[in-house]
Amino acid sequence: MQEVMLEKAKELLQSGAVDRVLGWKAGEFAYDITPCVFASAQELEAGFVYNDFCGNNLSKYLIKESRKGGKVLAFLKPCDTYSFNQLIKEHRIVRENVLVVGVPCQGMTDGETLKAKGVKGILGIKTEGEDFVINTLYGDRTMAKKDALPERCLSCKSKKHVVYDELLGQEGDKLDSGRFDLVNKLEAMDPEERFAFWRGELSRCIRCNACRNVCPACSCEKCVFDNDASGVAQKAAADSFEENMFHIIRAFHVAGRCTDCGECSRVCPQNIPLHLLNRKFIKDINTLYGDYQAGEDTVSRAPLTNFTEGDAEPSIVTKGGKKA
Amino acid sequence: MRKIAKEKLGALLAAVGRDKPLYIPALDASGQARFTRWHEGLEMARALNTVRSAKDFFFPQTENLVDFKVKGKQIEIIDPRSEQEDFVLFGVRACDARSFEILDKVFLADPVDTYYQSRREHGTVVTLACTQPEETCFCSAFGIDAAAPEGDAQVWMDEEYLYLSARTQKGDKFLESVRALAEDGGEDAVQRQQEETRRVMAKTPLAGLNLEGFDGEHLNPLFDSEKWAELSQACLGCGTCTFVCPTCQCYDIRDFDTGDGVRRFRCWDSCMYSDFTKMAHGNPRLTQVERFRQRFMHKLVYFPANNDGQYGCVGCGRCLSKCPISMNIVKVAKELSKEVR
Amino acid sequence: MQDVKTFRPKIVAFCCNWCSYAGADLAGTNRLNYPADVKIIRVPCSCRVNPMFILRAFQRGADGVILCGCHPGDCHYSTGNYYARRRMTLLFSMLDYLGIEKERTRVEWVSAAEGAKFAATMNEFVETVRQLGPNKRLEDLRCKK
Amino acid sequence: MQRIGVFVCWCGSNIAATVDVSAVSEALSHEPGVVFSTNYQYMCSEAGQNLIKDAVREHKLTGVVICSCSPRMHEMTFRKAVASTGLNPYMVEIANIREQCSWIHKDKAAATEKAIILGRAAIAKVHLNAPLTAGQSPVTKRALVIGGGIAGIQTALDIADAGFEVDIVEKQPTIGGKMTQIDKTFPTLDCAACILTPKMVDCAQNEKINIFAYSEVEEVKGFVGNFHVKINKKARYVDTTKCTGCGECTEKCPMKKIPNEFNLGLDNRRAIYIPFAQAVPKVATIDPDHCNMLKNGKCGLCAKVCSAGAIDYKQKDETIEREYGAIVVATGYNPIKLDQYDEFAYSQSPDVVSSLEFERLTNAAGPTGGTLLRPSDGKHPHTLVFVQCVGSRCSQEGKGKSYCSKICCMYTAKHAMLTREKYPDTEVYVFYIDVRSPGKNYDEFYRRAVEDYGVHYVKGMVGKVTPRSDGKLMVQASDLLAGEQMHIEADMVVLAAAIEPDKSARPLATMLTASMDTNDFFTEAHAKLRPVESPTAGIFLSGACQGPKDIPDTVAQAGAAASKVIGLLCKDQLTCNPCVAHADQLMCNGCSSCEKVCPYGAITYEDKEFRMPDRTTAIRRVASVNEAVCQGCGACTVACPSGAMDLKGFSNSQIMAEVDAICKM
Repeated sequence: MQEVMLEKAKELLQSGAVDRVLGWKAGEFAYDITPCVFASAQELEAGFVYNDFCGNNLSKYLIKESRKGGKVLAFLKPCDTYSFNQLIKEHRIVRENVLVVGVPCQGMTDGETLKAKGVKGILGIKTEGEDFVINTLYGDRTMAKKDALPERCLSCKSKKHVVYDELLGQEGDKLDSGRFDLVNKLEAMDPEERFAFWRGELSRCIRCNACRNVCPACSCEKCVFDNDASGVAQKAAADSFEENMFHIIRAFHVAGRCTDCGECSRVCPQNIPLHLLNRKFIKDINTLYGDYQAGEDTVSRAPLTNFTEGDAEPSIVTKGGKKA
Repeated sequence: MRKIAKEKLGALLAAVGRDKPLYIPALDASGQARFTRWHEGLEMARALNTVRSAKDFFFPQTENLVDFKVKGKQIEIIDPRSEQEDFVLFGVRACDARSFEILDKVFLADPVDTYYQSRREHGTVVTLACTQPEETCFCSAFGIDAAAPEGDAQVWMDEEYLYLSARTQKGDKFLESVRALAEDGGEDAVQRQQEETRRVMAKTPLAGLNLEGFDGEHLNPLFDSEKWAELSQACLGCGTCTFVCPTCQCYDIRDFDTGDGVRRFRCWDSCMYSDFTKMAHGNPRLTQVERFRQRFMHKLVYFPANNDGQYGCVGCGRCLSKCPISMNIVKVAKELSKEVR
Repeated sequence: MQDVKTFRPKIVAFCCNWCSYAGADLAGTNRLNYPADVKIIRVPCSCRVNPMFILRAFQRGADGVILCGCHPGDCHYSTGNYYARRRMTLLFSMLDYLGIEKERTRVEWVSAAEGAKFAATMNEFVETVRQLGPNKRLEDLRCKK
Repeated sequence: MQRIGVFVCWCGSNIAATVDVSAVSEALSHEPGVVFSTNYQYMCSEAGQNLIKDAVREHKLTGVVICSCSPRMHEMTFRKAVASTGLNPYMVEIANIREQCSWIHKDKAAATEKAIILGRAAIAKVHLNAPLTAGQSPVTKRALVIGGGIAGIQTALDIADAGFEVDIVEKQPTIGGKMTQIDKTFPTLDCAACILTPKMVDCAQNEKINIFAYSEVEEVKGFVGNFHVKINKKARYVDTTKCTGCGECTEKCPMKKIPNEFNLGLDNRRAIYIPFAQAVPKVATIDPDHCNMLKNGKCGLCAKVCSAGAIDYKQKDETIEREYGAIVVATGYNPIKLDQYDEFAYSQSPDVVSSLEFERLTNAAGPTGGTLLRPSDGKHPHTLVFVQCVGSRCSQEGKGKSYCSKICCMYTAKHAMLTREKYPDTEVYVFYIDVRSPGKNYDEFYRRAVEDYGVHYVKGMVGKVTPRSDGKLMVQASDLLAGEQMHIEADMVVLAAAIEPDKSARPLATMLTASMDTNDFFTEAHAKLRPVESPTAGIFLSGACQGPKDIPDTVAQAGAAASKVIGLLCKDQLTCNPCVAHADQLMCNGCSSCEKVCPYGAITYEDKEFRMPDRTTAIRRVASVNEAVCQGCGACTVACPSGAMDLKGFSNSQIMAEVDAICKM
């Protein structure tokens, strides 16, 4: 696929159809890939890469890239296209300045995920069939690709692109991969257990803002938490309350807008499963207000800017009824 | 040199942790290591390093500086500090141990930061030599020997024994507190382990990282390099690199309205943040390129220029593993070295 | 830990100007008792209440927060309470998901004619929160006396 | 720092009996910013107000907190008092220590403590108050009425009668609407044309009224008092200033087989036509879909016969731009399509007709000249079956309407009665779920149909209508009261089709940013108290576009809408509510969330150039609030994730300051 994409990018650059290419650039190791805007064939030749480690969602970069003038080619994975659409809906990306080329994705892993599986001192990674052969300082190791996937990819909602101008490779399908299983599990706990669980998770937060800054839905010109005039600005979680506050409000602000790309959890240096907060909102919205997938289209009304006269009352929560 | 049988590790920790706070690397719920207050039964993590560095214990992320209590139209000023108690940090790696030297140069230089100073004075750092470095390790680029960590006391561990050696008076006191468990000897085993570690270390991909030319002499060409724009292009402006960094020492002082007064506290700041060093007139570094440049220029140029060539980095590799977009000091150094060689 | 019997919870009640605030006034006019623990904040509409205000109240020491607005369909601004209803439903569900006592938050629709309902709701809510005891799960220790 | 004065009212003993007012004024005097604090028997009395005014002047107060009764009671009083000293009236906050404190608590200590806290909250808020000034916007003294049926006609006449200019936009070639097609009107049975056509003529002759027939609204911009509307006047290919309506052209036109809409396709018209004799304006229109000259350039007969030389094949659509102060929606209704009702054989037999078709079949100006004849063979029908609630009160999704169409019971009674009166030899059956006849003289009317005219009313539904080869319609039905099946050999079946809003209503609502319900009826600002106003300021509702209505209700509502419009147009300036939303454009993302929840369409977006923090300039899409339209609900402030949208007078920081003050004790 990398070769096909590279050819496509060079061809479009050469023909003048696009001025820049948004893609991924190889790093020092096999896995440390950086989003990159390439301006020439030479740059592409030197560093363009597309492999199992291109997890970064590129859509958010298009907020700025699409306003720079000229046309940018953006390679988007299925889940990136949801974010892209959502940003189009919110008038954040100038659509006509972007040429979207959909690229297939079989799930993306990263160095952290491999290390969590006990791999140490990674020197090189090769793909052999459905396996990774990992060369390390301490010998070779083989790992099935599917075992190397992070949770967000194991519970992928769709391998289908919701928007593209051109598509490379086979189009995939929407999936039913049980992405609410972990939410269900948490819901089934006692409130005390849940409290202990989330307190444990959120207490690790170092307020680095990686989750917020990577999030395509968190695209505010200025975040309320950075704005001293907002009265709720906080630079560090100086009290456990602020950990809760930040993550509750962040999840609330992206509720109905979060496409569930899972970037928040990927980038969290403390491995807090932040996407489970967003998924809770998605699940609640689906059960209470009807199935809604943010980013699936560019026109539908988001659940929190919509209502029906017969909506559930907030007491549905207080009365403790498990929602169907 | 003293040695303690490995099965007595629990007893060793208990001997220290019984009467003063002892912090050891332990796995958190997500399976990553962090320095955790020891309690009976807490197991020491075998991970190479903690996610958060050991600097937390001397320079915590948030620290209360002063309280103002408001009663009607009266204001009372309260120093919130209580007596600092002695504590022990056990299992600090060579890189983090070196980071204290760097932090000391900032906080203990005149005017002395008394909050930091008090913690430094009361903290005993017991280091643990590395045996299995990661590909992200590049402490050797800064002259750090992962096999011979600094600190008040040093510990090497193999399958049978822990080997201990004191480097300072605090280290002596630490060894004294575990005297009953220890016996003499172990120099040979330590030496064997060190050789092996150094051998592996030499094979790590970043072992040859060359920082030649990163100094005050080359400040201008480095500062003016056109590479910064490209390097910072994908930077999200988050604070991950700075917050996991053992040497980042910038902080902000903020006021929190408690309802009946104000709590003035400091908290880590990040040069990657858009409001970093924002003053009444505005922000001196308005773009992410400038802020990004600041971080690396500080570590690789300004700091050594002001501190006898000592870099503001210890090569722990945390930012390499944690940066959401995998941009880091190694990539920056490699790219920019072209400007000075 | 405070005794359940002597514990006096702090309750913040956000009331929309057109229905519930008037309902609260009517409760007063009819001299209908409810505990002094309840303090009302007047907002133009239930849709003005930002989830941040609710968290803020807990941070600052509230033990329970209640939002009162016009009955669905009767909003002075025609649709405000419909949005408030969705927002609060989701917020409360999230608080519950985080293990924070769901009984500490409540939404009640109180019309300008329902002084009795206002008083009864407040009595009931104060009692519920009193039984729960002080808010510990969403407090900010810096704001404690 | 504000200089705040605190004024604690005793309200005689209403407050003072339960709240220690001196303790309250004493405690509040120590609050930051408070420079004066006192208590007095009746703050609202003249002496009390003077006390406040004097204190404002003497202590140079910048903020005033009054601890008294509910702000719903005396907020205006105190604001006016303060304003008279030159201080901005919005620098006043009230702590409600009567209705929400002294009157509900018995324990004086607890009530006093609470009063102090409420006072502190008000002080905390006033610290953040800013002077607010109500904006003014001018009013264009002309109204637009969209829809020229009886609703639009009545509204226009009433507005014109008050001396204001009013334009009617009607998409058909003539005004008059549905009422022109109706034969008689219930419950008095006067002829529809007799009461409607004079009003149509009045419209045409009234110099304040301007009729844009055969026209549609294309674009609406602006806001209350200042709407800017584009109207597309479709080409008639006839110069209306020359056409005399003589009808010569319509006689000569060779295209004879075009279904006549006015008679619902029960007969034909020509390609050039005048809908009916009393049409207003009475001018011919060429139907471009059927005119040979327009389609193929061959014919031109009408131009040849027109002695006035009015025919203009080159005529083009024309866009008219006009300014209005108010807009009235009167887009009316249509009967639903009956294609989905195969069980009644509507599409199989021409003798199964809708009620509106039946109106035409009994109308003297209709295709049969008013003689009731079966469409299939032109014979006189003997047995008629009327079926009610066809598509109304229907729970089946996608098929009918969940609501009651309201008018069918009465017109069916009328049809049944008129049939029996004119043709006593007929048998007339009416099948119904319930007969709904509330309204003056309505039930009497229905009972006359049953009792005096011998109409067979059967409670029950018709299950199936089967056309038989001999032309009879076999009606299979159940009589619920008798509990038996019925089989009727009918000659005609008349279906009372549900009514629905005109299809043009939905796009129009979008243009007007007026809200609609799920059935596409326009929603009123308040179901009980503001039934003829849309929530969008300056948009008014007349007739069935708001919900099913009969003629008397429509005319009543039309008049009510007119009176609201007159009330608006009488003003030279509109004073806005100063407590409105405001967007901090530097922080605005332009994401449109706020716009989506605004019930008034007060938020618009513009692309504006900004100097960005990184020294670049960028064109950004940002929200701006039209203060003349915003009503200050605050829905947008919560929809806005960046906090760019805030509400004056109830700002985020003000509300949080109140929260803090209340919680800190």
